[in-house]
Amino acid sequence: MSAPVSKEGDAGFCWQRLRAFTAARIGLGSAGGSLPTASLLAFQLAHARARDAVHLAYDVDRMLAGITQRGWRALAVASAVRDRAEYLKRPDLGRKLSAESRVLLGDQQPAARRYTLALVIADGLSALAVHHHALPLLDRVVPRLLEWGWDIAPIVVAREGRVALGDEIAGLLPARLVVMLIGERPGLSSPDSLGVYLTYEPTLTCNDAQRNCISNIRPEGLSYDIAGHKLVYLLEEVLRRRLSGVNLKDEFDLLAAPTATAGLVE
Amino acid sequence: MSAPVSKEGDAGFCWQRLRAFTAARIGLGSAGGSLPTASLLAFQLAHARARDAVHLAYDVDRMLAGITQRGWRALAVASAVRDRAEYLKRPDLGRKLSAESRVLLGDQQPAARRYTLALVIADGLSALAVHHHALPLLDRVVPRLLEWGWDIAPIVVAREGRVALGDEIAGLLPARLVVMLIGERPGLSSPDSLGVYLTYEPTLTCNDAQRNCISNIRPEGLSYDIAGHKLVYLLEEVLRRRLSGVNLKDEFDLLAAPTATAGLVE
Amino acid sequence: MTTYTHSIDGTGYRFEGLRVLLARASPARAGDVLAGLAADSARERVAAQIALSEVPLREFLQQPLIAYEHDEVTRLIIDGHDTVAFAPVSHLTVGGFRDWLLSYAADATSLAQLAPGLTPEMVAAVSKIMRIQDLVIVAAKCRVVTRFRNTIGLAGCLSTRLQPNHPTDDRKGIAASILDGLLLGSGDAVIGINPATDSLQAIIPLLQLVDDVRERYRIPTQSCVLTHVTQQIQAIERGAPVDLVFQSIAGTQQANSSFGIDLALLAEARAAALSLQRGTRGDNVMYFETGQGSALSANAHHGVDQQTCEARAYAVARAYQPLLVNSVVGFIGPEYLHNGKEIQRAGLEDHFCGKLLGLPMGCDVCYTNHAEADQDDMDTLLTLLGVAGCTYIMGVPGADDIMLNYQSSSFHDALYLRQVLGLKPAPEFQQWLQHMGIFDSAARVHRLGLDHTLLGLTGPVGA
Amino acid sequence: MTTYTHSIDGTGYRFEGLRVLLARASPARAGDVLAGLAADSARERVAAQIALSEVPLREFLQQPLIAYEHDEVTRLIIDGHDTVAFAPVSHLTVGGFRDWLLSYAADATSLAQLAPGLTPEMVAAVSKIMRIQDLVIVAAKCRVVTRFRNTIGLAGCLSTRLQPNHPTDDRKGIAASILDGLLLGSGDAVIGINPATDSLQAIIPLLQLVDDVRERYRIPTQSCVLTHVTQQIQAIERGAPVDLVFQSIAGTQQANSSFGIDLALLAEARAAALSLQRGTRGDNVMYFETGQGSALSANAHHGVDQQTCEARAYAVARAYQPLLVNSVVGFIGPEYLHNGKEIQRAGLEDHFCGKLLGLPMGCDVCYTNHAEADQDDMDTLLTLLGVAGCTYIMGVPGADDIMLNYQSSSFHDALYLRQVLGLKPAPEFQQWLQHMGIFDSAARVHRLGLDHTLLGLTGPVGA
Ligand code: B12
Ligand code: B12
Repeated sequence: MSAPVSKEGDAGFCWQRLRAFTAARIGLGSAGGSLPTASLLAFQLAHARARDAVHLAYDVDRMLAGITQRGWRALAVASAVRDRAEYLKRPDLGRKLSAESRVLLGDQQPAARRYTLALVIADGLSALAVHHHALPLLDRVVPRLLEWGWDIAPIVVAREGRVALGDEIAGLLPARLVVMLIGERPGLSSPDSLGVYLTYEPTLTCNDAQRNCISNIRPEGLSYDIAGHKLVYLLEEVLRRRLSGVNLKDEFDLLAAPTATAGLVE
Repeated sequence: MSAPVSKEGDAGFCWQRLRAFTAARIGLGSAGGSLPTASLLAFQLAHARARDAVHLAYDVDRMLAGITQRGWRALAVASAVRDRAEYLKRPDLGRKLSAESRVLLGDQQPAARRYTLALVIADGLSALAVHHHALPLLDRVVPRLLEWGWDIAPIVVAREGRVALGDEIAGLLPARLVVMLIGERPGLSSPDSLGVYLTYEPTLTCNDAQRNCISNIRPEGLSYDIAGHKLVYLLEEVLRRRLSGVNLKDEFDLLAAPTATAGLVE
Repeated sequence: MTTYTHSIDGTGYRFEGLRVLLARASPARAGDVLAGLAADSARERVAAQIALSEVPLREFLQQPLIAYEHDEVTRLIIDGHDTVAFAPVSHLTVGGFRDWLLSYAADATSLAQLAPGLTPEMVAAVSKIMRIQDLVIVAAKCRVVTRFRNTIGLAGCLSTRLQPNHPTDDRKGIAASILDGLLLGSGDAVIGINPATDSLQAIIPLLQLVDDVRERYRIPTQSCVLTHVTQQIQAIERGAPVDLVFQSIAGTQQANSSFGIDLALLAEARAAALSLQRGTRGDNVMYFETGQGSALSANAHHGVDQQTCEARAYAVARAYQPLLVNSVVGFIGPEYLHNGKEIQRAGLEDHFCGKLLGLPMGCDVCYTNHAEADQDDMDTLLTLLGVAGCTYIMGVPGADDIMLNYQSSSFHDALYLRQVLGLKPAPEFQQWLQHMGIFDSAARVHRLGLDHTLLGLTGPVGA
Repeated sequence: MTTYTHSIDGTGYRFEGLRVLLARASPARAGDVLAGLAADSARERVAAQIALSEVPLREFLQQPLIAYEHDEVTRLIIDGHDTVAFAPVSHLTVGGFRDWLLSYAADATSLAQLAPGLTPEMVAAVSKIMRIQDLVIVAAKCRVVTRFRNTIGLAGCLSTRLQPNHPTDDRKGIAASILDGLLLGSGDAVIGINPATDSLQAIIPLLQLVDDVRERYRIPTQSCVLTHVTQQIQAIERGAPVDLVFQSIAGTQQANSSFGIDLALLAEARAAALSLQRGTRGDNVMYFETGQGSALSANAHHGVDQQTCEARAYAVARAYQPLLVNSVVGFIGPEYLHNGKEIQRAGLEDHFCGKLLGLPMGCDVCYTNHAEADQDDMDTLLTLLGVAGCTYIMGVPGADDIMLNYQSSSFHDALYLRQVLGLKPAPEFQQWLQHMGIFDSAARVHRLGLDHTLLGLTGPVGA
């Protein structure tokens, strides 16, 4: 009886070479038309790992320490969600601040002053993502903005947050623009992918059409450098055109990125 | 467009007449080859009801009152199960007495004396079944046995019990023979069906091959009269042949039942 | 005892012996948790599956799960193993065996030749590293054909057991249910009654009833009264018309003994049934039922997981060349299979294991009211089994068994499955149905007129 | 507002208006619980289902769930309703409609004629009183055929969207995944890339890449880059090779507006795509995706249950004669569909509703890692959909979308389904696969030699 599984060699083609270009599960071979045992079990293991990533707790203290270490101010808040199980079931609560957090933020500064930018780092669906990538990304963005004289609010570290939680936070700080750094749902091959969402003039009735998004930020995805450039570019565009969302087309050219220097509004 | 459902009339046959003989869901008609809407929804409702029957709590006090009213002695015990959810998951615990119940039963009488018969009434999977049928059945059995001078232990009312719980109870009382009256799992059309299990010389290592069973006791199933006769017959046979279970064939003839009077052993 | 190990992200997992390895590699289910055998985490389960995938099939012959000396089922498995049939896969590991089963080389012919070379432990092991689609696609390739008065298990066929139970074994009530089933095309696998009572006086009239109906309408099928096997032997001795002999069986000697049976008794029963020579197309005279959890329920599982125990029951079954075998998968209750998902997976595992071992495997697609399951779950399992080429399912009026107190598949369910998958009953029975004007050639039901001859069925009985 | 009532065992249940009645009659799911719309108990649900079964279909035309004045989707539904097509069922209640759908009279022809007469609310309503098997058997009778460069939806066919996503839209990485998919027979519905980034500069090269591959190997299929519709319109303006225009759509005006779209924009997009005249077999140029929960997620559900909102999205879709529509059923997450069971039921409901409304309905058989689901659940849904005659499924390398972070169906999954159900790709594509030596005539994959021409696909790109 011949070997039942057609492996890489069988197709006579070097999948190994192609794997350099993608983490996708290509060239798995087949047993009949089905997935061979080795690939199947590798998949099951990845699933067990990804499930764990969803439930990993947000290390808020470490995040706060990381921020203050950089000489930036930080604040910790929480959404109205009690625990991870509730987070998964109640996105509505993940979009609202807890009562204490609302008080805390309201007390921050006289309502007259308005920051240009609020930065929020929320665990979202992958604490791992923000543990790994939030600060490296901000390192490419914040110093530049500060250099340019942007008025940035203390960075808010938000536990059990959803994207729209940023709207309430920005309203209370208050700030004209909010950038939410949030853990995207963990994939089988990407437990730690970071997403960034921008909203201009956020209010409680905002919808997603009014936001822009930069996604898949992690070393194996969009690099810190490109993501940082993109974010700075978008921030400038937003302030310049006084809008965010579908009507703001991202004209950022990947190749031209490092040299892009659009005019500063504030 | 013609009526899509073939109902009773369509088959030109009087299912109504046949339904007098069975509660089975016969003659439902069909829509194409499928169940018509009315039958489908009736089924769904029955399912909702049957689920409730499983979770109905055992009214131990009423049961005890019913027994003592008849001038018989009664005892209440519980299995090692905490609640209904655990009952469904842990049949092993439903076969063991709780620590307190074990003490209670152990204290009942000097170990030297041995009853001929222990009667146990357990909720099993349908408290409704024992609420409705346990005492009416015993009314057909106990007076007769007492008349014949049987030495019957106080009747044990057992909460969250499985069939094999009777073995431990009989061992503690102690008794030579145990009869377990227990709620069978509720069916869609029979939420209150009572089962009776007999075991001769029960021990903790008994298995089901050593028991006999009378099943489906309820007015729409096996009547109290016939079930009672059958039980008395079996009890006599068991004592006469000194065994229960597969090797004791039930030669009880349904028609001859009311007149059967086999010799009394004790 | 061999220790199997695998580590994941620095955590090492150890499994002492094949019994533990198999149990930890089992997809999650209530009964294994109850028995304290299940993996503690998804990672431990995957570690066990990976370790298991590397075990050579041969090892299952060398390390019986339950001692040869103490268990006659183990002896049956080991002594009856066909090494010649086994040869083509004897060099494979469990993982390699899965790949082979899925390969195009594994077809109806090669799988049938392989069957006697497989042990229940091997098929249980490979099932544990298979997904639902694997269980379906491999089972669909198997063909097992058996015969008594008709031909069961041909490609493109789905048979049904007509199950007309009644809580007092009332003959009129049972006849009414049989009529309903026949008019909806059910009953080619067997017309099989579970009697509520255990006495010979009650079951002989039932055997007579079905036999009369069958003779009168010349229905090409067989009958059975599913009482304890010892009763059926007695019924045969008294000259009752017994077609098939039924018995519930389990995968360990001790569990079988709690059912009041052993292998010798089954052999005796088969000999008795054969002696009547009632089959016209073949002599498959036995009918067995099984179900995950029965061994554990009798505390007779010896630390073996419930799915492996179940597969061992199939080794018992195949020793007696049955016409029909089925797993009553959701019948016992949630302590063994908690919800629809567990019932579905178990049903497909059982069907797969039975088919691989060469059995005419059907399934009682069912649940009880104390389980977390509903009709949607049953429709799902039913459809999956249809695609997997299941030999037969049950046919119960309106899916509601008013005596056994559980929900099985209905006559309508079988019509559904036949319609969506283009399946037909056993050819002899399909012909009869067409002849009687009940089905058209596409296995669709006709509406019958007032004067249909079958409507007389309950006449003499019901009058 | 009409009050609907039903009582059970002495308890009366009241439902204020169709919106509440539909919501309470819905099979249990997380999103309706989240929205506070679900029935409190199984009995209440059955009461609502019984009451709903008695509602005349006509009532859905008279009582829009969301006000005509405030919602353009409602206007589309009411204004576009075809009363002539509706006539054959206009006298029926929801329950009677279910019976009719199951009857032999409802076949491919009569169902196709009926489609323009049905509103999403009618089909959502009837789906709520249908079991899984009903959803399967009725959908299996529907035939919806569409064309662009090949023919999608013929009987006996199952197509796949090849989905070669990459987290940085790397052209080499994407080409590698396309090659893998083609070698496993995937891609006849569309080769459709979700770009990670939103910029025109990123997506035009992707459009170019797929077009090159398609032209070079003369693959009879179409391509799509699933960015926001406004970007695709711009790409068309800049002369990029756009075959299909994609957009996510929802069932209320407000939800669509949270997606940054309205009906006029979709019409504009369609006109732009048609202007290119790239289709060779037909001019179905749109591709839509939907999914239960999207309206609620945008807080734009107006108290309508998620499954009914979803069906309303299909009314949007059918106004633009799409080549492809699919529900990304398990994509959003457990807050809307908690586990495998909920995902399965929702997938079948969506497929059923879409097909009844006359759409070329596919399904993204999928789940996320925060849901209580696994590959077994997907195999189950996949198989059920195959039996239900699903138009197409996704093809993702190894089922793992490394950009969208979820598990969808794999190239292998499609091969499984084709093998067990005897299904083939679109005929033009099947012919191409055979011509290229990738498939044999039974849609089985061949092993390819070193010299296979397709292996050059990544050559210039990957070099
Ligand atoms: C569930 C069930 C089973 C399960 C039991 C496993 C389990 N853990 O539950 C399985 C599938 C293994 C089974 C097997 C058999 N059963 Co059974 N079973 C039932 C059923 C449907 C429900 C029982 C119930 O609700 N019990 C109540 C709960 C609370 O009790 P429990 O402690 O959880 O469960 C125990 C009892 O159910 C007992 N039990 C189950 N069946 C039988 C049969 C006999 C004869 C005895 C003594 C005990 C017994 O075993 C369980 C574990 O200890 C009844 C039908 C009914 N309407 O009651 C038939 C029923 C009791 N069984 C019956 C029969 C005939 C059998 C078999 C002998 C069939 C055969 N030919 O092999 C076998 C072997 C039984 C044995 N000796 O072990 C008959 C008994 C007829 C009679 N009057 O004697 C019944 C009435 C159904 C029928 N008419 O066919 N059974
Ligand atoms: C889930 C999801 C959705 C869901 C959102 C519903 C929900 N409740 O989650 C649905 C299916 C509705 C959706 C729709 C769309 N999405 Co989307 N979506 C995602 C996904 C897979 C995961 C997001 C996540 O994990 N968020 C983290 C959690 C914690 O946040 P949350 O608060 O629970 O969820 C919010 C965000 O996910 C947000 N959101 C989701 N998608 C998008 C897209 C844009 C442009 C914006 C601003 C916000 C947004 O909506 C949710 C509710 O507020 C990402 C891919 C990824 N790897 O992240 C793509 C992604 C974010 N979506 C994308 C796109 C393009 C869209 C669409 C515009 C597609 C279309 N052509 O219509 C639409 C419309 C979006 C909108 N304006 O509302 C792109 C964005 C590309 C970019 N860089 O701008 C991504 C990166 C995927 C992709 N490459 O195609 N999406």
